[in-house]
Amino acid sequence: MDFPEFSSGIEDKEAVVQSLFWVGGALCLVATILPLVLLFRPSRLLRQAALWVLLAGTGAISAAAILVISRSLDLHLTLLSITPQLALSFRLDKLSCFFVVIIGAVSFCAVIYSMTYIAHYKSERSKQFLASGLAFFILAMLLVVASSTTFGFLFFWELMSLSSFFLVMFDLDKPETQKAGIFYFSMTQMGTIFLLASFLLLYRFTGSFDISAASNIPQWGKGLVFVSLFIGFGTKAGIIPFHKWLPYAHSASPSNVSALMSGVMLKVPIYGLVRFIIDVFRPDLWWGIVLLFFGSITALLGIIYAFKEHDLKKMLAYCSIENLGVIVVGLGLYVIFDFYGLRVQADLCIYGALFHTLNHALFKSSLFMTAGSVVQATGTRDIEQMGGLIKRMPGTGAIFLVGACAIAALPPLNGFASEIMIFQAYLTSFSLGRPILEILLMAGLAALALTSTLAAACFAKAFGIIFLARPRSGAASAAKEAPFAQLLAPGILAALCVGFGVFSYQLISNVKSGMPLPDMLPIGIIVLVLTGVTFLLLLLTRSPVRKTETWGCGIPSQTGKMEYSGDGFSEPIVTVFKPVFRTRKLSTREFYDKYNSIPKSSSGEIGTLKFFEERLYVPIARFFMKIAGAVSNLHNVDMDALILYSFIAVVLVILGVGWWL
Amino acid sequence: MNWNTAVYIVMNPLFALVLSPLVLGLIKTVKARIQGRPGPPVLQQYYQLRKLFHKEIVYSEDSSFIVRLGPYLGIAFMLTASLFVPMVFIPQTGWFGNIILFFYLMITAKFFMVLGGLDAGSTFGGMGSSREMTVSSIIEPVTIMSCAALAFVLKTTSIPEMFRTLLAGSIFSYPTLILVGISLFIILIVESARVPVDNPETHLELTMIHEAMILEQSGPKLALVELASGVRQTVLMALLINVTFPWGLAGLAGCASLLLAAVTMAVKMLILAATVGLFESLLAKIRFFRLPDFFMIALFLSFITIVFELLR
Amino acid sequence: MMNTGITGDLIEVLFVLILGTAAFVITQRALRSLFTLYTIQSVILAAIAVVLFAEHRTVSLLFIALLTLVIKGFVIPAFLRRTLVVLPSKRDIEFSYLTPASSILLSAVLLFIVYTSFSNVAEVLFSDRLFFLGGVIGVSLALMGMMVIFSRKKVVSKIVGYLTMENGVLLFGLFIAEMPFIIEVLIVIDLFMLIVLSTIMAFGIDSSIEAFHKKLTQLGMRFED
Amino acid sequence: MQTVLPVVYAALPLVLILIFWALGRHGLGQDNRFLNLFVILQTALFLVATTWAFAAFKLPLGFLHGDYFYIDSLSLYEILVTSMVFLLAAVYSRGYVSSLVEAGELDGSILRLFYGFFCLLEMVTVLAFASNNLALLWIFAELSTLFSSALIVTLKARENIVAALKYVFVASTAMLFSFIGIIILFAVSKTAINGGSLNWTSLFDAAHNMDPRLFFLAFSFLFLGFAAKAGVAPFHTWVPTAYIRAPSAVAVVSGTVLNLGLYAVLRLYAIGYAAGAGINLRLFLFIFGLFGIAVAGFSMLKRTNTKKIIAFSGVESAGLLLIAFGLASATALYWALFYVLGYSLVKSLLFFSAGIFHRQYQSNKYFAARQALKLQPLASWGLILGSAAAAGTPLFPIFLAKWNILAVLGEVSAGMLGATLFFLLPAVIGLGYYFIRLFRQEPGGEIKAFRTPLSMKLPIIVCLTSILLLGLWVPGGLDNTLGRIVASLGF
Repeated sequence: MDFPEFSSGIEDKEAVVQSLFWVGGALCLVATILPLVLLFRPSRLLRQAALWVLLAGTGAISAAAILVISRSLDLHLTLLSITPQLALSFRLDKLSCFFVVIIGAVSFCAVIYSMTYIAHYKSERSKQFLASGLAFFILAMLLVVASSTTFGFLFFWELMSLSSFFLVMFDLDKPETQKAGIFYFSMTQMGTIFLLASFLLLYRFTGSFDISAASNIPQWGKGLVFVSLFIGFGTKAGIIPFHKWLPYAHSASPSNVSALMSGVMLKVPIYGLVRFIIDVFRPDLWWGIVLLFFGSITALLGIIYAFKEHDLKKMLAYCSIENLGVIVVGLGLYVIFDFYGLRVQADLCIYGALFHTLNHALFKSSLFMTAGSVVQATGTRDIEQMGGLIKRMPGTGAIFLVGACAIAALPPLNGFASEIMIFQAYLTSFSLGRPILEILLMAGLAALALTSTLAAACFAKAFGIIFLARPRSGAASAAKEAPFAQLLAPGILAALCVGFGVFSYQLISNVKSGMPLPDMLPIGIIVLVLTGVTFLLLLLTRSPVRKTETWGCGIPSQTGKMEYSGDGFSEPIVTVFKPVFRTRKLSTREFYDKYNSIPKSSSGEIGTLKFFEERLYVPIARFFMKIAGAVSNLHNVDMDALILYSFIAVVLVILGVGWWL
Repeated sequence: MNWNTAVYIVMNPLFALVLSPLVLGLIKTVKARIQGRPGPPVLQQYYQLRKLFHKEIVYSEDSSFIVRLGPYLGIAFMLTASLFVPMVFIPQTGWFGNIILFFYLMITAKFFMVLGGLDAGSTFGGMGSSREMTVSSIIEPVTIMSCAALAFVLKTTSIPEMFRTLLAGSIFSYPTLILVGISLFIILIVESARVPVDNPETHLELTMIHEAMILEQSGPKLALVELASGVRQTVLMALLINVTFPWGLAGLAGCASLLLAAVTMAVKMLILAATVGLFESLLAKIRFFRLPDFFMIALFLSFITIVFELLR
Repeated sequence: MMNTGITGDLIEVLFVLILGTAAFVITQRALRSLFTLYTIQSVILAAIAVVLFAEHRTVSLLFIALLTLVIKGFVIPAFLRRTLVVLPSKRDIEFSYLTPASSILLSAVLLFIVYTSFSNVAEVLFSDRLFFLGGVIGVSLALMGMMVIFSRKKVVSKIVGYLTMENGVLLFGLFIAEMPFIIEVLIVIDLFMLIVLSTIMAFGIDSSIEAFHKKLTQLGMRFED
Repeated sequence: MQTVLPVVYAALPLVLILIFWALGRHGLGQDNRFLNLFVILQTALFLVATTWAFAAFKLPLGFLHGDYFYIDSLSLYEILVTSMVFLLAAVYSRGYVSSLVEAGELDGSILRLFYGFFCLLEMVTVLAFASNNLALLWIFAELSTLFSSALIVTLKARENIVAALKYVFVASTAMLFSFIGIIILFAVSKTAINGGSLNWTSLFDAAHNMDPRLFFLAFSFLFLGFAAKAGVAPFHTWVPTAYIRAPSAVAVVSGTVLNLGLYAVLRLYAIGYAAGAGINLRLFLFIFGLFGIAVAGFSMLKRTNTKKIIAFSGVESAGLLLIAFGLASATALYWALFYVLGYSLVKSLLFFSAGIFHRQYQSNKYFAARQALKLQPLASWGLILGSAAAAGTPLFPIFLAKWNILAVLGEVSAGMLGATLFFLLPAVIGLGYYFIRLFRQEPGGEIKAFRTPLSMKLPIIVCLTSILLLGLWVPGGLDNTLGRIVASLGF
């Protein structure tokens, strides 16, 4: 492929973008098929080749998207027209390309990571499937955000869901996979049904499957479509109360997949929300309030749950829920401010939300990758079994630390750079002039503030318990550093985290100038200089250094068991948030006699009440299963009953028809 | 960057750095006097630091680079944060001063302290870190709410801008600031680990938060940590002072006015330090899990401020 | 036109008789009498066709009467009786869902339901009141046959229920429109095959597979040939 | 040239029956591979003749003056689907029936009977589609009940007899009401056509002269019977029992019988629409369609038997198709017909795979299927992809059809759309729930793998390939045909 000079006309650039896009897509497809070619004689060579092809593919598509963004292009492409109305068409504009870049870049790193990560699976055939599934999943995600029709959107959306479902189910041997699979499948399908409903409603009102065609819709229809879209996208994005699948699915799947799911797949519904709610429609005020409300709840509860979790990957998953909540808060605020014409604040929010989307993709996938390496090295996901890993896996530890700082919204990293935009918008909302709404906003602000420091606490705990102090188990003390590719991939992402943080002001100004944001670059420089200066000054004191055992109140040799545990660390906050972590006590006693005086046996159980699971999901599922049981029982009968059903139906039809006539 | 800014960048942190041991010393003296003891000399903290800088550094065998790096980062972030609160004069350029960034820089410093506490594997460190993080988490909504209250009252999110606005008006034009002031005072108490939230004097297991966390630090590293806490306290005090009583702050940098402003600030600071000492002596330590109730007062006041401001 | 005159009265009498046989089919427990009742019902049906022929002079009616008489009056009952030889029990005493008395009551209700349902279109669809009555009784008879199917336990009695339904359909056909004769023939052939098959299968239910095959041999019916 | 069709469709099976009869009980008469060859020959000839008819003849074709047999695009399309499925099932039987005989589940002496009924079933189904006369269609539909229940009884188990009896009784009692409907329709046609007629062509031409109210009455009776054939709830009750008892090859071909019922409903609906009874009929179909989807969906949540869940999925699609017919829109009908093709392939795929599972584990229960992915990878992926396709996942044809049908439904009534989607959800989740449990069984000990013969794999591969193709590409010929059918039905 020859690259024409970029200085030439816009058509040439479009041609370049187009060919890059197609080539990238084709490469991804090739990477899907390649590992499966010799399924019955799995070959490592083919698999590696497929991963390299995939790397090239994601690279090409990302390049195309970057070109679109930098040159402000707006392309319409069509892949395939199944029928004239049902076309798989794509639109590459700035918004979709922004998400394409996120997906492409993170996938790029995830593929690098997979090069060595996949190798640790035992079965050759499953390795091939993993490589192939990964490629397909990435391709599907890329095409969802590029789609320009609701048909194409749902088409690839479903493919994305399905391929990720297979990837979640990948470790079939593990018992928890079943639960994860069932949760994931059911919730995803529910989400899809809602999306389908909203797309078809849109079609009803506009007569077109084009995404951008939804202009003149009656008010009630608009509201209905919004609610439906919100539930559909919210389910995929893990908005509480539709979030329960997320921790299960993320922890059950292979780590390269969870990095992609958490880092990237969760961004696809965000794209949907932004595209439909903000680009396509003119939103109403209450949309913003709904988004704000659910976003705040999601952010807060997400991080509170994350804090208690000691399954590493589940913790990261809950943390994703939190971050998605923050993004949704940004979108909600945008809607509110936009409604009242506060341009600056609205821009802050929308760009903040989008920037946070990017940032979360970067640090969360980096974290998941390093977590994957840790899990691979220690063979457990329980952080209480870890500890002291930073001395055994220094690279992984350092990268995790950067990711942790970023996700904890510490300046000058990127997590803070985007969260401050939302804070800034909150704080400057004084010109809104709607007291009641303003009070609502302040409640949201308090929740957001709490969320962001809890995130810091959460990751202080995570990093501290996983990497610091002594190993708490034999597996942890035997851990080995991950291979180079597994450091390179998260390393790139971590570097981007730092870069996007420090240069955030410059970056944002490039997109939209005049944002009231602090410049992080001098802060970074000053911190660096001050650290250096202090370091040098301290060198001057030339203090002698001695190494000795940790002081343990006189206990001579401490072991890993005596250390502060993860649960210990989180105990105070858990106590503070007692209402959230309600305990459930079950006790049953049996007696020999009817007066309940001679005990026979008793059992008791104390556990945390999984509120949403036990009070929302299980009752609903049980209700449906009850109906299903009743309906099924109607079928488990002898022939007489079957004829009776027919008889009743016939009589009813005769009655009904007679009445109708 | 003009000379005005350059002077500011050098002077403001330095001012905080130099003044903070004095403030700490004064609080101790006040408390001692109220308890009927003569107490240490007011300058004791300076001696303490000098002593620490000459001692050896002891590391745990289990610790990693975190505990070594933490104090540097802590002091660096703290000093950077101190740039955000003009203590002597208000500089002209505005790339620093964002109130949210200010508080987050302080959290960053704390974050590395907390990691340092966990690094050695000591139970004390873990406990201290855990509690520190808990307290700082639940105070954060209060802090941000106070920021919002300030922003709502003064219509800006930049701290120097706020001060400038305040200097132009009088306290009577912003009566609600008194409420914010109380909030900020509570935040100050919390952030500088004072009674009733924490007890800086003891290393008792039941009360300790901050002191337990830095138990494994020693020698010059401990000095850095102490300095960082001192700076944190000073900066927060400066914020409180300038929000409620900004007069004396120099608008422009001139040698004479600078000197005057510095002295004024120091005096105000010492008065506040005495108040803090008094306050500490009057209250008993609150049970750890009662702390949220205490913070609620601050949150409520900030909230009331905002509501007032909205209805005005 | 038929309301006056002897044919009209005759047909009304036959209607009553048909309903009577249906009621007995619902309640009768002895299988042999059940078959006899069916035979009587079929003969009455043939008689109705003949009476109608007397009035209309349509030759196909006569053929229908003949066909009904031969197939339903002789061949099928004979076949059924032959199967009775190998059945262990000659009575069907169990009822499910409905007791005989409530079945009769329900039949009355059904008659009413069908009557009201069809009354809206009666003028258009039926040439006069008597024909309308015939149609209604036909549909009701079909429904009553269905009641027999679901309320009787033995497959053999279910088959009689099915046959009753079929009679109802035929009755309905007689009174609403003259069908092409060939179709009637096809239907009867189909009916016959269906009955044979389900009777064969009916034996399987009450016995083991080996006994089933043995019984089939007794009956002179083997799958193989 | 046209006479080749009746020769193939009617004469060929009869000749085969004679051959089978002549072979006798011994030797070749008990040789599955030998007998199977004839059946494959017949089914292949059916398919060739049908395809050829599509390519070479100008439709519609009339036989015996067009009064009794008449083939237009719709009939030929349905015949094509039918003969395709039969060919696949015939090939599949080659290995499958051998395995049944080896296992002793099927008596060698019954083989001739089995294949004889197989050929006859194809004959009557195809002839039913080719009938121009409603009464004739009715007869053939009855005969198809007869032959397919006979096929079910060939397996040596008492439950099979019970299942077959359920089938016969539920279907034929309902069909008797259909006959009442035929009689009423004949009476109604007399008002529009001199002397009355039951021919599709005449009825369709004279539809606008009929009284819509009376037609509605006739339709509602006619519907009862054909609904039973199509597996529409509450007359679907025979479907699950019959399907789990039937050998997989038989279950596959029974699927065409469901198409037969839907075909009749569609024809009648088209006439009713032309007669102006559209609104009433629509309500009628919507009620039954929605009820069917609901019943099937909820039933699918609680299944433990692979074949049963496939059967209920068939009931669900029958419900959806009724709704699609009721929409009376060209788009919906186009995609409904496309759905029929796609779903026939999907269901065949599922049954073929389930059949292999049954041979492997001697059970259709999900908890029996241990180490499925390792032992039977092709059948496992057949089930996985087949169930994904049945659930309406993209890349497979049902997604396209569902999307379009529901889009039209949304235009007609948002409430109806919501209700349909609500009831579709348990069906999809039921499928997922079932197969997740099936494939996540504890591995257990060593299990001896069933060596799947090529003849059982081939149909699966063909089905998979064709549904993947149809999911992305509507071939020009198919598009043309569907368009023509829709136009010919007057929508």
